[in-house]
Amino acid sequence: MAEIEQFLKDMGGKITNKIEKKKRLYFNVTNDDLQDIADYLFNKMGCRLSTATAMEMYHGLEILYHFSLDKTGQYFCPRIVIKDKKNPKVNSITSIVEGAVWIEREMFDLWGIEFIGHPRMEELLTLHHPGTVKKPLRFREVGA
Amino acid sequence: MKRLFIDIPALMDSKSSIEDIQCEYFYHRKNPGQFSLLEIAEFAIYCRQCKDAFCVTACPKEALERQEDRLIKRFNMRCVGCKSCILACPFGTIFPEVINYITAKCDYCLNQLSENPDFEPLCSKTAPPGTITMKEISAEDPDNHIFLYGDHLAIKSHHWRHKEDKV
Amino acid sequence: MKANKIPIGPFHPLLEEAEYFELTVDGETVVDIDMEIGWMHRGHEYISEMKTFTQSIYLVERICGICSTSHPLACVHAIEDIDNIEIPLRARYIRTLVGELERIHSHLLWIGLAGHFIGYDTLWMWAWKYREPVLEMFEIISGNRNHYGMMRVGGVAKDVDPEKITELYKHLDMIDKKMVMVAKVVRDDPVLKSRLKGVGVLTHEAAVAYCAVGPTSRASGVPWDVRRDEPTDAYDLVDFEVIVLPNGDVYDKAVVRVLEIIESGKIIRQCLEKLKTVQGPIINNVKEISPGEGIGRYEAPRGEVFHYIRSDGTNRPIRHKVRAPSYVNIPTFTASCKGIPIADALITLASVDPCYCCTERSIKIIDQKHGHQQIDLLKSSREKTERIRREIHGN
Amino acid sequence: MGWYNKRLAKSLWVFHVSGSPCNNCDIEILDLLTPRYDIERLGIKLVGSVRHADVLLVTGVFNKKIAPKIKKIYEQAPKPIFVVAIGTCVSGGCCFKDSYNMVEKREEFIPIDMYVPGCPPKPEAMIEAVAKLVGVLNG
Amino acid sequence: MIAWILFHLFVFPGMLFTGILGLLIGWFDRKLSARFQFRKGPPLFQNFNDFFKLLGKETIIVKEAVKSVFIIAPLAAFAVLTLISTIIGLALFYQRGFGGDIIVVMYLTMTFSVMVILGGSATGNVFSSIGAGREMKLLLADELAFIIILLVPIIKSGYQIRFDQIIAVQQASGPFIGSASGIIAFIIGMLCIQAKMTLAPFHIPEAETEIVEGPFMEYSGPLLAFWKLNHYMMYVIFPFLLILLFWGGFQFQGIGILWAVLKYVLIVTVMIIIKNTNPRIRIDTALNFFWRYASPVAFIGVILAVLGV
Ligand code: SF4
Ligand code: SF4
Ligand code: SF4
Ligand code: SF4
Ligand code: SF4
Ligand code: SF4
Ligand code: SF4
Ligand code: SF4
Repeated sequence: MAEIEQFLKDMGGKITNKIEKKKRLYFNVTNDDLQDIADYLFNKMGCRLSTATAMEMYHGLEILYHFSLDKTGQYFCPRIVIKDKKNPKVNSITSIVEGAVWIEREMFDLWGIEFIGHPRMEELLTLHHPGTVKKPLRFREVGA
Repeated sequence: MKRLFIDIPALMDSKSSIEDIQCEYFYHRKNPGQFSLLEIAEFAIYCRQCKDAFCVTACPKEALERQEDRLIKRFNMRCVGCKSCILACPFGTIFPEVINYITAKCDYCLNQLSENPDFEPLCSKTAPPGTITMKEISAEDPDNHIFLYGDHLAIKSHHWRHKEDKV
Repeated sequence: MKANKIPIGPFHPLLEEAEYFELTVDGETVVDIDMEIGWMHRGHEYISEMKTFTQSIYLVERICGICSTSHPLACVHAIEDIDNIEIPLRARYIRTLVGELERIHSHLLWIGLAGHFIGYDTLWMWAWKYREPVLEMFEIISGNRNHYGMMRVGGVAKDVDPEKITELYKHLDMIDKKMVMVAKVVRDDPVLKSRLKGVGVLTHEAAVAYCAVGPTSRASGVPWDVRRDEPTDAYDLVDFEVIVLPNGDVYDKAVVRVLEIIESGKIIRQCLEKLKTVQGPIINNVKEISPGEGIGRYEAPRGEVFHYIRSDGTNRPIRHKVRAPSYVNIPTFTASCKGIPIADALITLASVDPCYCCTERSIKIIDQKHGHQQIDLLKSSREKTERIRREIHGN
Repeated sequence: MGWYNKRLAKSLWVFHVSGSPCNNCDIEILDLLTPRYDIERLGIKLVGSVRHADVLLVTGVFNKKIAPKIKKIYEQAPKPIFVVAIGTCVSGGCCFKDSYNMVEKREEFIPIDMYVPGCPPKPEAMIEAVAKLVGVLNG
Repeated sequence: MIAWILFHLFVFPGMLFTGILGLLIGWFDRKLSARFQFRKGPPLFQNFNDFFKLLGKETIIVKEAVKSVFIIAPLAAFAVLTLISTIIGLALFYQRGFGGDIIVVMYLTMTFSVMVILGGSATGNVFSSIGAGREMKLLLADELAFIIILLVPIIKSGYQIRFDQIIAVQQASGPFIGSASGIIAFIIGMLCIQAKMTLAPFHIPEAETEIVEGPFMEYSGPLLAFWKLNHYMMYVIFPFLLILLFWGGFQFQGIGILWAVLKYVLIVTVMIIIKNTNPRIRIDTALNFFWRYASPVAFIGVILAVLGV
């Protein structure tokens, strides 16, 4: 796969824990490199941001971005690990990908992850919620 | 080597419910990983390894299969939790509460251990003291009824083969 | 002001999902739009993580009644992606068959509603009338009109018998003819054309920036279709064309949809033809899902449905992420609605097919100059059609 | 009230309330109005204002955001009013009952007189429900 | 005497007769409309059931509403319609009238529209207010044309402003509809009626799917029942008025009865057909239509009438 090789050549220094599967590439990046990677994937390679998945793992919160290279059906999935579960903060990629606005707002709503540099960091699903909800919706403290 | 040690008789005797034991992985909280450990223990230690296994024949979904190491294994994508196998087993070795429809797996908290060798898993913290612990066990100790299963699990129980002097 | 509180949003005569749009207008022009969602949030992802994989498939089916086979399909694709599970050939054809039938039913539903929104009720009645045989075909295949429950990890749940196939052919022949008619109406009707052409343009750049999917982006010249780009099921075994149009206006979106209906008809024919000859099992019995992560997607009528599933080796996912197409398509309103007249706002909102009923028909409008007021979007939309109709037909 | 109930039975005006459904029940309700099932034969009419309604057709598992709105809708309806729950969602929560965003007792927000189970119920089932309601009203 | 007046007012041809006939003809309307949409339509006594059911329902008076107006409007409208129907009915069935009754009827119809406007705006609901506003504009639109065409039978009957005289003249020398001016006035009259009854294409104030039944949105129970009844009573009043003014009234001997029924049903059918084959138009189109075209044409009718054609 020429795209993957090219990508690894250009960005190889910034990624760790690479897992390669058929048409899927998962790898870890750091918060500081995230925007570079997103910029490369979105603007240089012409990927589309399918969505981003936040999940709670034993070691903290994880955000997995799914960039789809539609020409070949290849997926690039940069993963960010946030150790600080109490007060998670990540750089926003909305300045690079316009379509990430809702995706990041939803993560804020469900997991309480704050995106630095997001133009409108407020709830998406529970905005103007009439009742009282325990926010963030999905986050459970481990060991509770 | 550090292994997860389960003292099954003590666990069964303790008054607290087995359901109260929690697992480090929150997403499977309602059905923590110990069940999968107990299931392994059942099939590895109590099971008589019948030649023509009743449980395997009874299973309507072909979920039970004998592995190459002769142990029975349950494939949980097939099992529908009907518990026919429990009824079928003439030795009563399969406990109903252990064969779950929705299963969870214990990974012996290897991830956490790799980061912190002194890590104490949540199951060990929430279980009755001494029944589940993460401790150094180097070899099997049949006289004290401690048997190993795989690399990371140690079980304290009465092994039927040991009782009948077959090991 | 009390106007904000009118339950026109969530509860409207012709069945609505609750969704709330807020347009800011300057005179007659829309300058900004804001959307509020969350009335339908049921926590699917969370529930799915407490269910087994097999149960999850039926759960995601109930995300929505209109894409009710796209979500299960994407979900099983994701599970199969973890272990690269092979699917029997016959099952692949059946999956494609059901998926394409759903596309026809969903697009027809949309065409009908779009017609209704611009005051073209004949089109509405027509489209909905021809939707009924499609539902009947579903009933023949799966036994249910709406939630089919056909998908399983590794295959499908029910087979399509030979006698069913003959009956399906009968229905298909009938639909096919009507579809050509509907397509002709949508493409050639002068009123419809001048009503929709140049309205609510979503430029190519905006479609890319907002990561729009499906007909919404294909009408803007973004040539992506999951069916072709990552062929799963039988899509690499059948011939079909991906419809791409350049302009990005509502008219193109409508045309993309009608042409897709005709393509779907072709695919269904090919599948039925193959089902007559291809024999074999319909499900590959899966024992276990190993730990790992998988991504599954499917080109739903509205665009790419995306499912991400992470497994830890048990029989249930530890993370299940769902992204419906409308979720990325709805934010494109910000781009396509700015600067258009109010009369066009409704049809522009409807043009991405935000799940049939997501779009509100009356919307709170904040006029920057004149303060709050309520304007009837459906009405102004219909009036414009009327005006054009008069211009064309001469009074 | 027998005479009055008979009148009521012949003239049920329905209003559709959707509380986080999956749309399918709603589509099937609309199907009732189309030529194929045509429930106007039975005097049933879909009205646009809750003030005119005799029957509220409720669908969906109410999520926490929409439930208060549904309560308000019910309060706005003139009594006597019947509430018919369409779909398994309202009666049992369907597969959503474990969610964190669901209200636990839907009956707290809207008293339900009749349940039509099914996911979604067939239009025929809904017609039967109406017939039952008519039967009850007729004594 | 008093008893007779009461009888006329409340039983025949006033309240009871008009109400019942209206509800029946309302069923006819719904049935025919259903057939247009390939449906079966409601059963015969549907409207009676609807009416009595609504009577037994709770009346909700909205907090924001002006209470007195909210309640009085439908009842006053009902009273107005009863009065109109009595006057028209007396002229039709008993050949009785009084000086200037035609002007009284004209004013009363206007009063009815005013009641709708008042009722709509009293609810304090945005959609109702929009509906009321539209009703007002519609009144502005159709009223002039309506008044002008009323002049035609007056002129043709030798400047009589009494219904009984108008009928008498027509029975003596043939209905006015036979003349050029009469037919023009009749057609414009049909259109005005369509607008006055807010039927398609002029159902702008009640646009059901748009503004949720317009002025009547917040009404419930008995008050709504009266609005519905009012609506159906108009199905009787206006066709009767047209028959009276242009079509020579009713004769009740022999074949005349059949002919009378036929005339009535014909007019109603035409109304329903117009209603079902036309889309809704915009309020300014309606204004435009009535002021630009209908009124001048009606005026030509008047001139023709003066010329005796
Ligand atoms: S060792 Fe860790 S993974 Fe296993 S049961 Fe205990 S807490 Fe859970
Ligand atoms: S419980 Fe599972 S393994 Fe046991 S018999 Fe039933 S399906 Fe088979
Ligand atoms: S519960 Fe499952 S396994 Fe049991 S009978 Fe039903 S479908 Fe079969
Ligand atoms: S559970 Fe009862 S009914 Fe079912 S197979 Fe066993 S004995 Fe028969
Ligand atoms: S029947 Fe019981 S003892 Fe025999 S193999 Fe099965 S579980 Fe073991
Ligand atoms: S995109 Fe719309 S129609 Fe499709 S599943 Fe989602 S909500 Fe339903
Ligand atoms: S079986 Fe069907 S109706 Fe019942 S909970 Fe599951 S999805 Fe809902
Ligand atoms: S009952 Fe089923 S079809 Fe109806 S809304 Fe609920 S999930 Fe959808």
